[in-house]
Amino acid sequence: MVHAVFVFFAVVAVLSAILCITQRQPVGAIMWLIVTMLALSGIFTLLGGFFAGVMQVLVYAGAILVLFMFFVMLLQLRHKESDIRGPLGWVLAVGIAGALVMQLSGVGGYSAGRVAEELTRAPEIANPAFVLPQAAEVQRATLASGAVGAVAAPMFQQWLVPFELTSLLLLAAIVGAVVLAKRRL
Amino acid sequence: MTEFLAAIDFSGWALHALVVLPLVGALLIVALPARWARGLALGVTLVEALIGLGLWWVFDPSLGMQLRVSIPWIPAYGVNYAIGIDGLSVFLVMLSALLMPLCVLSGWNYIETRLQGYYALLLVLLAGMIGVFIALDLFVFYVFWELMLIPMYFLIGVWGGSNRLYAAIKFFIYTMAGSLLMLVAILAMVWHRWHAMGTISFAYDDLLAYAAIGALGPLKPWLFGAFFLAFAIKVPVFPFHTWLPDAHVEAPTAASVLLASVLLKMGTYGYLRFAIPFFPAEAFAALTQAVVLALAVIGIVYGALVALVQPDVKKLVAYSSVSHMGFVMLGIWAMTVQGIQGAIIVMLAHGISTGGLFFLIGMLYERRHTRDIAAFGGLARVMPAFATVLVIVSLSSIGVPGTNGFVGEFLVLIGSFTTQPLAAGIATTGVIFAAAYLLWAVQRVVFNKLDKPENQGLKDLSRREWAILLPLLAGILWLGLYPGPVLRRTEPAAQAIVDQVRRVMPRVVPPSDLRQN
Amino acid sequence: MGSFDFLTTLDLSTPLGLSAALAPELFLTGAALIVLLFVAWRHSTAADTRMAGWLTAFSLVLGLVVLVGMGVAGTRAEGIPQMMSVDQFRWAGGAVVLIAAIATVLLSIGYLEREGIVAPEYYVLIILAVIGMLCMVGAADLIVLFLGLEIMSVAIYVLAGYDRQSAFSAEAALKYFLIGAFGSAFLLYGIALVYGATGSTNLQIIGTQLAGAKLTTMAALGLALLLIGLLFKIAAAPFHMWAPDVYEGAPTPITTFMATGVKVAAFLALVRVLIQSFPEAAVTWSPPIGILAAVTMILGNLVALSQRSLKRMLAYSSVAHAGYVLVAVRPGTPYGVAAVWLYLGAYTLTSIVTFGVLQSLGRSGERDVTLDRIAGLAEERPWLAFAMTVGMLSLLGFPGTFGFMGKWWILSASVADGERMLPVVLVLTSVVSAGYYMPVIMSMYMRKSPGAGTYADARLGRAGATVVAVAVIAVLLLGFWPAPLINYADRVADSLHTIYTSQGR
Amino acid sequence: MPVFAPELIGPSLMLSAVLFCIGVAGVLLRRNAIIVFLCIELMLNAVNLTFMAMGQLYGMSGQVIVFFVMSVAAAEAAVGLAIILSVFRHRATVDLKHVNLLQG
Amino acid sequence: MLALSQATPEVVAAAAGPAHWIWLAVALPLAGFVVNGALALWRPTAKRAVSIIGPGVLLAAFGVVLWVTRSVAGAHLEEPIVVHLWDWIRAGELHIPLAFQVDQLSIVMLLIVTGVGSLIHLFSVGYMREDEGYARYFSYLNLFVANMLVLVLGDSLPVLFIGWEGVGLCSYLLIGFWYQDKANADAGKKAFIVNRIGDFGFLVAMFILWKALGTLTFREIAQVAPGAFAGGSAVVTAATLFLILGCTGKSAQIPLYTWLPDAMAGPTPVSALIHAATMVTAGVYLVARTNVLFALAPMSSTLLAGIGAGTAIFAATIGLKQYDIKKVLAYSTVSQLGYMFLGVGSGAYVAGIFHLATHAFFKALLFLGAGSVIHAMHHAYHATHSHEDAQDMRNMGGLRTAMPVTFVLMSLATLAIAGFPLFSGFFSKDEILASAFARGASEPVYYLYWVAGLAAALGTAVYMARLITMTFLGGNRTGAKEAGHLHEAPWIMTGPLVVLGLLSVVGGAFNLPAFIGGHAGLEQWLEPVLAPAARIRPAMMPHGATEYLLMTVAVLIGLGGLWWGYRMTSRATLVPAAKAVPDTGFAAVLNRKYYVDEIYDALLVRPLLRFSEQVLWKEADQGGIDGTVNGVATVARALGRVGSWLQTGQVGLYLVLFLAGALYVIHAVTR
Repeated sequence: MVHAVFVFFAVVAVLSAILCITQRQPVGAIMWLIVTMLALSGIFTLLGGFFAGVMQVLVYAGAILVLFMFFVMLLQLRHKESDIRGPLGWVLAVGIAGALVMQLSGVGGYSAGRVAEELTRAPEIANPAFVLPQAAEVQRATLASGAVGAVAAPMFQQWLVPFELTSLLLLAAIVGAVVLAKRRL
Repeated sequence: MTEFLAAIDFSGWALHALVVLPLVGALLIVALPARWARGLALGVTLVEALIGLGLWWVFDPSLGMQLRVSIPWIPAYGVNYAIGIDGLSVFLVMLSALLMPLCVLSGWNYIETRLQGYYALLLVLLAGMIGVFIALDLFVFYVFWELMLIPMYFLIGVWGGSNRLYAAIKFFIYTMAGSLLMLVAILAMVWHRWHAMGTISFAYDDLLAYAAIGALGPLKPWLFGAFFLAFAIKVPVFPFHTWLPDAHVEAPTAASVLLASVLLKMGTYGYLRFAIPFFPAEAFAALTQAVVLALAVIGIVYGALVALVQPDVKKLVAYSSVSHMGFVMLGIWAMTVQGIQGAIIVMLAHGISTGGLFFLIGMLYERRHTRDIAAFGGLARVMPAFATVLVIVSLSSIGVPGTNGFVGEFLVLIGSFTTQPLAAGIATTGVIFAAAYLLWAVQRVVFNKLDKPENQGLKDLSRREWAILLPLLAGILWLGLYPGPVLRRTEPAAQAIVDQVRRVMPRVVPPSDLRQN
Repeated sequence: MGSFDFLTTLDLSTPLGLSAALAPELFLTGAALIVLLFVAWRHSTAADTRMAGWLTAFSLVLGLVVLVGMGVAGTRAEGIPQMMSVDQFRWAGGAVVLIAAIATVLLSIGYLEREGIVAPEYYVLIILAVIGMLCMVGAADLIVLFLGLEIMSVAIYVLAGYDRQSAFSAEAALKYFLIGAFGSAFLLYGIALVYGATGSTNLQIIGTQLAGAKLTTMAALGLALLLIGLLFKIAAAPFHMWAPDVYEGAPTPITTFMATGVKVAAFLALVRVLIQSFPEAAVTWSPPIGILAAVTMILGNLVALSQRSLKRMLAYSSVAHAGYVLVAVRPGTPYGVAAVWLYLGAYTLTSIVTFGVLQSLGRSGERDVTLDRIAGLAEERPWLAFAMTVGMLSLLGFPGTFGFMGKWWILSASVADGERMLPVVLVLTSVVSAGYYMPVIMSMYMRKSPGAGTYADARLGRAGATVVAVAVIAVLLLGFWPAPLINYADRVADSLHTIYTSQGR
Repeated sequence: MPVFAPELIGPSLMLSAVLFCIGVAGVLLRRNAIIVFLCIELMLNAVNLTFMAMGQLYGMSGQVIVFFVMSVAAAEAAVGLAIILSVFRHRATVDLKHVNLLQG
Repeated sequence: MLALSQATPEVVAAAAGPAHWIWLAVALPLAGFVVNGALALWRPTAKRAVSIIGPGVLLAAFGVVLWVTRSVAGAHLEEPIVVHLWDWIRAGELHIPLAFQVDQLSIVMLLIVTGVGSLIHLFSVGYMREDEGYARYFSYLNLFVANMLVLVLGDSLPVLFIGWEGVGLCSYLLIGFWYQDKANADAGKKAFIVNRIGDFGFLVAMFILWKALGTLTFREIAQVAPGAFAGGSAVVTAATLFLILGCTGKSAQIPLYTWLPDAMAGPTPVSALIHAATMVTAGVYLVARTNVLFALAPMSSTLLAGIGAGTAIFAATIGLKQYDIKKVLAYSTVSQLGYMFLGVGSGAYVAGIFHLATHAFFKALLFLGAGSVIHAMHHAYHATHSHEDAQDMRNMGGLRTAMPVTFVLMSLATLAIAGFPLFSGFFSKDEILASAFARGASEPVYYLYWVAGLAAALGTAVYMARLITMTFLGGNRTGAKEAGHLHEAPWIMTGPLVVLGLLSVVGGAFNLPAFIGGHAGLEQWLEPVLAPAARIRPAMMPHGATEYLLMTVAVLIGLGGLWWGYRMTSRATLVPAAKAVPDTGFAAVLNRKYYVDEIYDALLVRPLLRFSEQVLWKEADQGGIDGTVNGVATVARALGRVGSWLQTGQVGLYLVLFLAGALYVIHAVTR
């Protein structure tokens, strides 16, 4: 069941991503990316990240991509000609991306067991449940403090500094965007 | 004299003063009004010359390296401001110091723009030159070595001739290319030693000792190659010489003089001080020695032949320098006491004679604003004194006995003939070509008919010009007729090098008792 | 110190300890907010902008004082530091970043006025960028590093496009942004994979996890992607292509900032990651870094040779210098780290000089300042020409300048590690570099100016002139007497190696 | 009901890599700056998937990091679109082919 | 500063007293050079002072030499007296003091140099008085004498070489004395450069000797060489061959003789002093000095004799067809020098030196006489503002009436050179021919040399008779107006001529052969110096009837030649140079000196210049080497441009490169 769902979402994600990058119209591309986001959000959920899945829909699909959409419309980008590159572009894009996939494909061979094995460097004692005690933690924390609470606790304790940094990042982004976008300085 | 010098503790501060004084002088020149620049420069260089002269009395050939001082500079990395002189360097230091007032005088009226810069740079150059000769720490050596490039670059580039920009940058980049490789080699030695011995030191003695124990192993040929290249460009050894004619032609008189008289010597000095003592086995490996000797001999003949057909008198002298420096290389690589002594004398003699030629050409240029040989002719009629001096200096450059040129070339050739008869034999033909190119040039400048109207009103030497030339003439005759005191002071150093090479490479330096009698 | 131990040995698990450890960043955040408030209040006249600039400079100086104070006190952390390191490396790196930032701000004051850019938010962004850089330099955690990099990048993207009158500036921003975001994605992916391979993003824990074994597939991929992300910021070839365009298009003070601050932060972050997390993997990362170093030096120097615009030439030269520093990164030894820091310091000071002088010579971005346009500068503006000369010689690595000392230590580190080819490539490409540095001097001193008064209006403003003068003096002084700095550099390097030196190669 | 599906780690990582590379391909394929940026967002998302997948084994950190990445994406989006806008103001196009004032 | 060599016998001690003042003989002319030189630069009009100082210092030097000679003559030195002045060069085992050696050979040379030199200086006072370079002239001449004295006094090869080069230098300066005429300057330069070729040989010879023997002083060479070298060994042969090269340069022998005829461009007294009496004989002197080496290298000796014989006949034939009076004498000098080399090559060193001395007398006389003639001719043409050639014999004729003293003296010299019995040349030339003939017994090639020598003697007699005939006999061809202006020279010029004439006639008395009642004074005098060679390869002399026969043949040939020359010339229809038709056929070849100059020029000089300019400079230096240097820069720049061209400003391309780098890094790290 889980596998079937995963495969479904994965296929949707990949197909919609491919359609996104090959769609001539910017609006279409954004729409296809939203589909990808949704599929990913499903996979996040499958992987135990309920809150992350929701945020994925809210932030990415709901905010960021809508911003893109808005922007495309603002600029009224209606290409007479396609912005997709010619044959050489295709060859390069497919070739390079393909080569990159080949290089990265090593990650596909990982399982919990292999991770545990590589962490301990002792195959015989590498029981994932023993080596990776945190794995069950996600479930337990989610059950104990809810999907949001489970994320909130580490975020404001262990990850406080990065969290505060995000605020600075957003401040920088706001200031920057305002400066660049406002009509008069 | 000796008592007086001892009374003022001359040997304690002489070397420091030689480096610091010009730098201070340069700062003063920049800081004070431009109209004082000439006078200040002359004053400083005269004092400098006096100090340089004083070395004659305090230098004791039996002591080896002396007047040593070592002041920590970058202690963490074993860099000390270590200086000292020995038989190899003392006369080069003196030559630098003594030539300098003459150089200042040479541009007395001719240099009209940016006086402060000109004289300040000359003084900085002086400090750099002396620094190179007295440095006993490879870091210090390298710093001085490179430091000289800048003043020379400016002297050529700002006060030079029409094609000065090209010449200046060519000089700069070419020289720098060699020296940077040397820098890598220095570092490789230092850090190799660090791996083996755990301490970092750039001191000459330490590195010499380390090189001598043979720990550098397979690295040595590369290190030697780097040193060789750096010095070969500076000398310049054929075929690394093409920067020289350009630089000489474009440089103002003083820079030409210093370039020929002092800067070129740094290359050969480098061989004697660093490359050969560090890597005797590599320097005198059969193939290396053969190649170097071949290059030296080619340089001698080639330089002379090309000089023969130069239309530009400065270029002619530049190529003659290639030829002369070939003699120095020959003398060094023959590895006999006579050869090395000869090499040192050729260095000094070339410094005086070629310097003199450049001064004379400069005087002509000031009058006529051309260096084209064809533009002159018959000058002896209007400038008899000039002609006389030109002939004398040319003769010394040709190596007529009784002048400085002969003593050096004779020693080089006789020394190299004992070990390298073929090379020495071919090199000896250089004496024919030297006569050919210089006398032909002299003839076309001062003899023949005085047929160019613009030459007819030329003034003969002024008192200032006599002041420049007289010391040189004295030097020419003194070294030519009575070189004994100089040879006596350099002999232990030359002997030490030969002995050192003999220990490592007995093949190269056969013991003298093998001779038939 | 005694009773003040709690201030010098910090327990990062306590709020006080954490706050103390983050003191410089917190201080600067406060400063950023104050400046922001000031800007919100007064932002319509040139005087307001100037005021904001001075305020920023003042806060940055104070920040520097805090940082240096912590450095002098030798502040350390108890145990393995979380999120932020507390070591000499951070203070030393932060100091360089802050010096670059202060110089940038002081140079900007005159520049913004001249170009008529009235938008004091500029300074807020600079402070934020500095905070980002400090986070990169001090990060003990890859996420902090990433966020720091992003803060810095976002601010710099905007600053690069800050001159809204200029299409070049906008284009620079766009190029920088697109490629930068692309590079960030690689960096992030690398972090993800390293996290996947080790279960942590803490640099030292990663290091512990990876110690003693060959890199696993995932860790290796993670390292590779991390390298790509950081090498991009460093502008190492072939990830450098954006740099010349962006450097050229950005307002000149921002170019200065990119060449100095950004590069320093990225390099130090790279060094920290490599040394703390991947010390044993040096066998893996050294060769590609060496090769990229060589390619960078060759490419940067050769292409710089064919540039007409000084600004673009300096941009390529900046690429080349990244190559030099990579040579010192390659060995991964304390000497190498010391050399990296020293050289970055030298390059920063020198760049302040060169870009500062460049800034004084041109208009609207200085794109049109060519060799011909500085002919005869020395006659009319001797001090400007002198400063530029010192800068060029220092970039060239000429003895008597700090640049020489830097290059000397890079070569030392490389040679000491038994490297042969890289030092040779370094010096040979340095020779090539003389082919474009020396003509600058040549043009200023050896050519005639097109007419009297050509350079009468070249000005830096008092603040800028002071900065350049101080930098020139520093370059010369440290060139002759680098001993104290070198001793300190050793301490800096040791602080990074403290944990792993026993296991080092 | 939260699912613990460690067997999905490999496929998830692979999917993540594939999506990342599709993003790369998109970046290479498109000239429209907005779409290029869109593809970069896709790459960030792909990375998020890796964090999520590994977070399964290592605890909540993975999810926390995903939030940071989202905020980074948001910040970049804000600034990036503003930059594209300012280019558009100058050039009236966002086609990267025409963004080549700076070259050489 | 002065120190006598130690360990000399007591007899020497007495002689050494004056001998150690011999440096004065060098110093005096040197001082003269300095003073005259200074005057030339700053007071060129002070001719009276120059007239006193110039010849004065030389006469003083002559006095010193006489004084030394007197003291040495009584001492019968077996060893030379060495006057050590100072250490000159000292490096390792090489030790060359600047030292003079006084012995019998150097005394002979000293006497000739200072004696003849003094006469020529006196003559010059008259000859050069009107020249504006008067002071300069005397300073050069003084310098020459000083150098020549160093040459003959030097106790080692390097010290000799100082003088050797010094005289070459003075020769250069004096040939080009009237430098305003390019031809003169060219001639001077040519002399110096050709001499340098010889010097190359000299230098190499020194190197070989130093390498083989470890010494360069003559005394030690004489002591060491017989032990160090086997007779005819390769090393000593090589050394002597290179010495021969040096000698051919300095003494104008084949193949390096070409400079000497050109050297006639200098003032005539210079030709007399340098290019006849002294400098050009330095080669002969050198061979005599190093006699032990040549004795050890019979092959070299034979070659040397061959060169001498060949040059003698070769130059004599050229002399037959020259019209310039000085050119005739120049070729005559070359020819006579050939004789000397034939002599020393045959091992008859005494004969060589003897001929050197007699030649110095009569050739100096001939030159000075010619100078006197030219002086007169010049005045005549000057007076009429004519631009005819004052040296062309076709413009002379019948001068015996105008210049009787000169005529008589030159006729005497002609008899001497032609070997007229009992004149000086007769004895010296005869001795050379005799020794060559005698050598033929053991080495048959010497017979050939002897024949060549005889032929040269014939030639000599012919061209000398021709010279006298064309110049002094017959009718005058100078020109109607000019003839009245021809006068005998003043006493200051004729005076020295008279002295030389006397010496030319009686010079033979110094070495009268025993068979006519002489006691071979020179031979005994030089015996200690030549002993080393005599022990190894003694000179050979015919005896008894053979000797008389040879003498008779020589005399007949000489007399026949004179007669033939006179007949041939006086019969010829002589016309002034301006109207003369050019020679044709072999005469033209002779007139053009066998085209040797042209051949050298075409085969050596011009190819070398062309090669240097076109190949070495333009092609190799500028094109090849500098081209490479600049090429590296160009390539770097071009590569830079390629890189710059890659930087298209297209983000797409940047990304592609980015990814290429990324692929590489991933590959390298995960490998």
